[in-house]
Amino acid sequence: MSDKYPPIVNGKSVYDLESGKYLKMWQGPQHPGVTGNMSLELIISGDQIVDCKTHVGYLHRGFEKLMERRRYINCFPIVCRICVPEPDTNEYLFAAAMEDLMGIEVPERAKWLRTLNMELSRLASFLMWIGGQSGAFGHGTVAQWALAHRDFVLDLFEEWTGARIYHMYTTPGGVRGGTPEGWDNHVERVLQGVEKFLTEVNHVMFNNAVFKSRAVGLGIIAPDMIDRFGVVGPVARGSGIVRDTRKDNPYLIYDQLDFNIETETAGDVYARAMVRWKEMHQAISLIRQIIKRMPRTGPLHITLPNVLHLKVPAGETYVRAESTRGEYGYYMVSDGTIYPRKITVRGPSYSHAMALLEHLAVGVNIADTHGLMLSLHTYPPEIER
Amino acid sequence: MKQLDTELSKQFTLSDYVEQRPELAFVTVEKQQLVPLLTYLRDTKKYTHLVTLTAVDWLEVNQFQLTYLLHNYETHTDIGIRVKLDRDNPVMETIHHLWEQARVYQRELHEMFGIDFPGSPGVEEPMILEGWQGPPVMRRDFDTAKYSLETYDHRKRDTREPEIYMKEKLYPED
Amino acid sequence: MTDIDKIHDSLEAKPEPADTETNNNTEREWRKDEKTLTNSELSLEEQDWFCDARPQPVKPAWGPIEKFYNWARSHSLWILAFGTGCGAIELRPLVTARYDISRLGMQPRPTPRQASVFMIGGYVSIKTLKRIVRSYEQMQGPKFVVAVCSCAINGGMYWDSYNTIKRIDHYIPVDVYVTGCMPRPEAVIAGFTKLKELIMAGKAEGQNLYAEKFDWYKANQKQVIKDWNMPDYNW
Amino acid sequence: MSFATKLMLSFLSLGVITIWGLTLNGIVAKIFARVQGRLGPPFWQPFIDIIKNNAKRTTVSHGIMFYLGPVFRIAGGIGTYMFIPAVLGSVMFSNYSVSGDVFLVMYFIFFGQLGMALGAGEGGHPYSAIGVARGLAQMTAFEVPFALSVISLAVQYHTLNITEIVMAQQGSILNWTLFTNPLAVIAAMIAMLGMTMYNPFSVVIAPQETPIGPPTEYSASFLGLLATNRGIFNAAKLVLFMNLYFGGATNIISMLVKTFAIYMFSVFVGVAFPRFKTEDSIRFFLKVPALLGALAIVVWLI
Amino acid sequence: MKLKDILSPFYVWKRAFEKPYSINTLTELRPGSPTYRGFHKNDVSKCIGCGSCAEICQNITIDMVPVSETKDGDSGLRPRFDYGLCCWCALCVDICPTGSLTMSNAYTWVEEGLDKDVRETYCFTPGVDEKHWENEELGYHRPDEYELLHLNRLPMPHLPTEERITSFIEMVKGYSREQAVKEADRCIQCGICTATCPAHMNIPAYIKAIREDNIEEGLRIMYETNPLPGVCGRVCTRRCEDVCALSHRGEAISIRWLKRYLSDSVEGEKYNQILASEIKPQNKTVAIIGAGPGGLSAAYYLLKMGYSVEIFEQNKAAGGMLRYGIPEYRLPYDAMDKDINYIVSLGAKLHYNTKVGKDISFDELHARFDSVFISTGLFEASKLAIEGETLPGVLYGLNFLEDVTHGKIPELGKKVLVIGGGNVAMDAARTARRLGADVVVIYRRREIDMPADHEEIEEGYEENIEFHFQAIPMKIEQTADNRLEFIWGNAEMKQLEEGKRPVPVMIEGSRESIIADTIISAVGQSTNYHWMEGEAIANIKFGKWTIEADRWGKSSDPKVFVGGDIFNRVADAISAIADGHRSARAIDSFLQSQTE
Repeated sequence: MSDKYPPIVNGKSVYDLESGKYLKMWQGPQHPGVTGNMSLELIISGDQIVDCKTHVGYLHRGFEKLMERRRYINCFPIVCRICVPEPDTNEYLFAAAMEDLMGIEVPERAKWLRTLNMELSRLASFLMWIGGQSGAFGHGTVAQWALAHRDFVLDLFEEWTGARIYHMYTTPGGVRGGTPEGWDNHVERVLQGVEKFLTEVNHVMFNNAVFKSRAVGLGIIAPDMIDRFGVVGPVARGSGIVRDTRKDNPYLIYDQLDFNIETETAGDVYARAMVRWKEMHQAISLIRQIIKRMPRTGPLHITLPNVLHLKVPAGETYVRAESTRGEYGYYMVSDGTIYPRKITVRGPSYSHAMALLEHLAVGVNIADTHGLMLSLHTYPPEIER
Repeated sequence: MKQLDTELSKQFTLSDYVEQRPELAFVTVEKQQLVPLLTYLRDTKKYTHLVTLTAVDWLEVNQFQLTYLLHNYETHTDIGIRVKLDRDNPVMETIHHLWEQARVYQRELHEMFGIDFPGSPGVEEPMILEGWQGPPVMRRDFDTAKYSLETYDHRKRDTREPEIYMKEKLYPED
Repeated sequence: MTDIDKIHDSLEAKPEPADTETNNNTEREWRKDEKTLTNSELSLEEQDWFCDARPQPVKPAWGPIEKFYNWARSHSLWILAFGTGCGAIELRPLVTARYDISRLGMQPRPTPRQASVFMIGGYVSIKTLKRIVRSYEQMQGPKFVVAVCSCAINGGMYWDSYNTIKRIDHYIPVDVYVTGCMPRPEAVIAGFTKLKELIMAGKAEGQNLYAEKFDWYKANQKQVIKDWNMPDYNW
Repeated sequence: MSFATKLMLSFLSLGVITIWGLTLNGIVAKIFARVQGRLGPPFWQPFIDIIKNNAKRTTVSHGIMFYLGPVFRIAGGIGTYMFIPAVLGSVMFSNYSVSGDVFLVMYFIFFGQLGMALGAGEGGHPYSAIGVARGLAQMTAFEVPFALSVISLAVQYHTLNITEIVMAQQGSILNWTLFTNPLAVIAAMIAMLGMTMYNPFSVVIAPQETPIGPPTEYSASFLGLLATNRGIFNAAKLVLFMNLYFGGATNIISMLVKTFAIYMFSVFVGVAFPRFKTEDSIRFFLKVPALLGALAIVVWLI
Repeated sequence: MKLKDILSPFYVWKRAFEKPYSINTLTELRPGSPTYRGFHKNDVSKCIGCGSCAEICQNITIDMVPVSETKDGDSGLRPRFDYGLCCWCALCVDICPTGSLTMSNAYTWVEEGLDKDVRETYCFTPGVDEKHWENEELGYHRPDEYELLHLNRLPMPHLPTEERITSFIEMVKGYSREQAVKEADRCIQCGICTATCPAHMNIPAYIKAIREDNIEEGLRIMYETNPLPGVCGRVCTRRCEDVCALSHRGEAISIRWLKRYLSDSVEGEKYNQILASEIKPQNKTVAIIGAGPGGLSAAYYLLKMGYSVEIFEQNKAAGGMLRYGIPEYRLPYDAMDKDINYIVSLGAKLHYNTKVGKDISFDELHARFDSVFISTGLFEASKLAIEGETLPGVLYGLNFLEDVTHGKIPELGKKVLVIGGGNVAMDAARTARRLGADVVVIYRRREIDMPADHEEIEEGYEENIEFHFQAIPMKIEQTADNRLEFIWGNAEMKQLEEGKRPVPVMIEGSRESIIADTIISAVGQSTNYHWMEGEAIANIKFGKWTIEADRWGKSSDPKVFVGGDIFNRVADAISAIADGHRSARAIDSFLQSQTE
């Protein structure tokens, strides 16, 4: 078995394709199993992957460069494009970094609405993931349902913020309007649908002999790898690590909400899926709590100085939030002008899809590659930005 | 955090301590002392999580600033370690042996800023830009708008500033 | 007057840089990848590999037959499942239960050989453009391109990005555009409906246009894609 | 009956079965869609797809074997069907049933896939190669329980002629193999899941699990040919199963109903499960179904 | 492999008997939500083309293009959207100062691409190019609670009313640095004000300078077009603020107070140093008649061009109407002197107490100087033209104010009646109030028609001044106890001519009266040209009221230029300053052509 793997020299696998022992295979960027627009360069021996390299950059737009030449208010429409399926974390973090540097506090009601926004988008993002995860193992039925439910959540967003995908709701200084009338009932209806769906998923996916046979024991992340690879979020929690930014470094109003950190211990694809399934329930409960307790009146945003020539005091800061993939952070450096000096986006997909996936993929059957990839829940646009 | 800074100052040459928030501080360290400092923080001070590694281009003073952001999961505090590099010869020690994902960050920095990390696996390989032949793009002296306008086909804008337009139209002689 | 207009004006003043490539090479000697390969360095056989083989325009069949064929084509549009930009995120709702475009006889196909519609989802980076051109050339005619999102039309919000092209129709012929950021799935469906109409009317001859203006398209592609060295695809 | 008339009639029956097979595919797609919570394509969609594929203006070929692949494949499909009597007693649908045709048919089932393997190999795409490898491996695996089940039938009915097997099941519903030899039927039905390539045994043509399957490089009329074959082949297999295990059909209506019902079985399972990996499915076929098949033989031998 | 795990997945079949998720999008388009950010709409009747949408758009989506239909206070431009660039962030809607820009909930726009350049097709001017979503009611509008602009101006600290009615101390205190920066920060830099300002001051630029705390730069910018910023910063009629983009939904930027802040922030001694520029001496002389704002302005620019300038003023101090027509509580003399001193320091020779036609003849000036600039101003009060106007106790506002400036405070009595609705009337009324009288203002039209500054009227109310509107004076009679009875008739407003402002028409038979001690008439000003005698005027053509001149102030005699109130008849300082500047340039080009 051991001679199956090519020798590693200087951190690189050395293989001789001419020997006929190995076959090089590209997956992506237009492969339907790949999470979005990235590609994998796989060296396989038989059915087994002996070396894996991720290639990213297909979606690179140079956000960090573009933001250096845009005013702060003009960064706000562009940050949400950094992560397409879950834009709201970006919006919040950009606003939070700015507010931190400017030393301003947003109104209470805006905090609640921001939290609501993030939790709803968490739900949408997880629904998208569950579609991908089941699809990667060939269970199209669940994928179809999941995407439909995600769309119902997007409908809520549309009604609330005026857009399906890029909500651009969390503006620096607050939020962009309250919830429309009667919207709460729609939310409840959708949540009930999602809950029913989650029960169905439990029956159909988690208690499925075939799914179990593929997911259990696949891509095990041992607890000692967590810090070495910088693993965060549900991926880490699947390995029994009790960490959640929402609890550890509470932001917005998470310290006022009632929830627990969901974990599993096995560290395999199944455990990670289970963690996310639980977190979807958690998100639903949080949304209900927020809608019940959220203040209905009060200011929605504080008035910033004229946004056309808004200057942020010089300094640097880092703010973080828990996205569906784990810790998401913005590192912002300001030099006191109307343009940000540097904004670095720390996306969890970055370390997950590159270093971790390359490590985990070795030894995995090629048919399981995408199941493994999906279980890390990475979104390529946030890797290359 | 201040306490940590004091403690670290005994062993390392630190400067520019800034406490942004009670749980977040930034400090600058000498280039040679970075790896010992990071190792010390990781192994002794439980700053086990490398949050991010990024660079800021201070073109005016001809320096790159590398920021290593570490997180402590027990105290939930972050410390940002800044290192200043000479912009003309940006070379830095690699830390991929401390954290695996660092090699990806370093690879990106090499590509985007032209900062070299000798010994980091695959650091020379292009990561995001394929076949890019210009200067490293994230450097501030690279003007992306200019490049874009020169390289790609843009629709010619036909816009007027109200002030100038009104002058031309209403009082051209004044 | 904004900075951008100034740049624009300065560009207008000086003549069109005819040989950008040589300019760049002499001016900026930053990094030359040892793998970098320009098309001119390839042998004819290799150029064939890299899909530089010249496509030929194909005449439509005899009238009524072509009409029948067009009817079938328009009712069986297979989309290449290649999410090229953020617009791809609306492709998933489209092909799943909520919008279910399988009702229109559309379905995503995993391989360009079998697909007939290429949906460009917005902005296209240079790296992706290479794959797009390749995938487009791998598709079998008649093939259609639907470009959604404003980025595909005129660069969108990435108009000043160094890494995205600003208009897709310079590189491959586009039959239908749908604007929006994102366009809602319904708008995309409207785009497909429009495409169907065009096909039925026999107007969606992008494939032949590409073959006829092949040199122009290739020149445009080569102008922005500096490195033609595809990762070792060798089939 | 002259040879020419017979030939004509059998081609007519081939035409009917092709249309039926494709319609079945369309209906199944519709059923799939309903379970997935959507409306699904019209049931005539497979026909349009075939027309569309043949209407393609260009097609890429990688050599003579690549070209012959789909031809072999459809030859396998037609061959399979041609030796199965679709409707007992019907002149038109009796086809060329001869003695020992069970084995002939089993050979033909294999034949198409082998031809495909050659063609796809010529295509040179690693995805096809992997898909073919998976397909052949899985096929070999499901052939085991199926072959065991057929042998059990041979033992049971003392014949290798399908017509005779069908004849033996006439009279009462209780004469069906389903009731007389349930073990063999279970083994065969599980094998059928693999044969129809629905979940959980669809990894061969799975787009997500790396390869898109053998047809990766096939396009245009090649693909049209393959799609046509999918209609013929599926229907032929269903007819075979109907004949072997469900008492055959004495008129065309019962043939349609029975094949549809048998097909529904794999749909019923397919929509509920993800896919097995190849080695999992091989392991699966060689375990319970193979055991059941062997048991069926043993039971009848005793 | 547990049996449960094999059976449980068949749960999926439940869904087959439930309603599908699919919506029928294929036949009808589902409308976007009521607040959907769809395609743009622009209410062109509200749009002023300020370009803030183009300014905030990071995508260069919005081009400002000219349109044919325009209105007052409108740049004549309209935003044109390029849907090949837009990202539907709706920042343009949020910032729109007039609220004209909104979004519909339409979202489908499909174009064929093979036969045309769609980049042009996807450009459209909402409100001008007809689109099917034009009348769409729903769609994104800026939420009420959400505002990017600062619509309310920073309140200007005033002297409390009690204090101000007893003293002539300047009542407006002026902005502090923080306040000024904050107020300047509200500006969106559209520049519509620049066009409206008679002097075309570069208002956005100096507001920007204030925002960036670059006072000296701001002062330089102001002096480019206005050499009396300290004066204008106090008493300008500020037409700029009327058209300010922010005034459409909120309050205009306090442009006047910001100007005042700028000039107040620099000490007079530093002017020379800050505004120092290279002056190329010219060997030509210019005479200026009248040291009012027009004359001073012309003098300043001529001096900067290097000419030697002599000003002839009939009063004993410079400033003209600024000094003698505007009471001290609005324009303190030292603020005015600061501006004037700087001009004098540049080398202007001022001849005080020198009335042309009496002390020196116009002929002499004409002969002695290379060019003459006349800006004598409207120094005569118009007559009421009613019975009893000549009774003692009936004063003219202009003379009254002048007397107060000279310190000759007339005996007003307890009750004062002011007739007229202009600034002079208000000044007279408030001055009288400060002198201790009860004041009633009588005006022919309605309050909204009053030409006086709105603020002045409001402050008048604060100072307990009574107003009577729609009152047409009939006659003044002397009462038995030596007081004056003013008799007027009520009027109603009638629209006599379409497009003009309504005219007051007396209601038949109405007659009311009021008894006062003093009546101040302030119904207008005029001038005369009796002082212009001699041969030199042979070439000058006189109109009914004015000397005929082109827009540069150049009369039919190439040497003679006119400016100020006598020329533009607008009777405000900024117009006179603008005239002075314009004529200075005309004089310059005339003299240059002479040299060649």
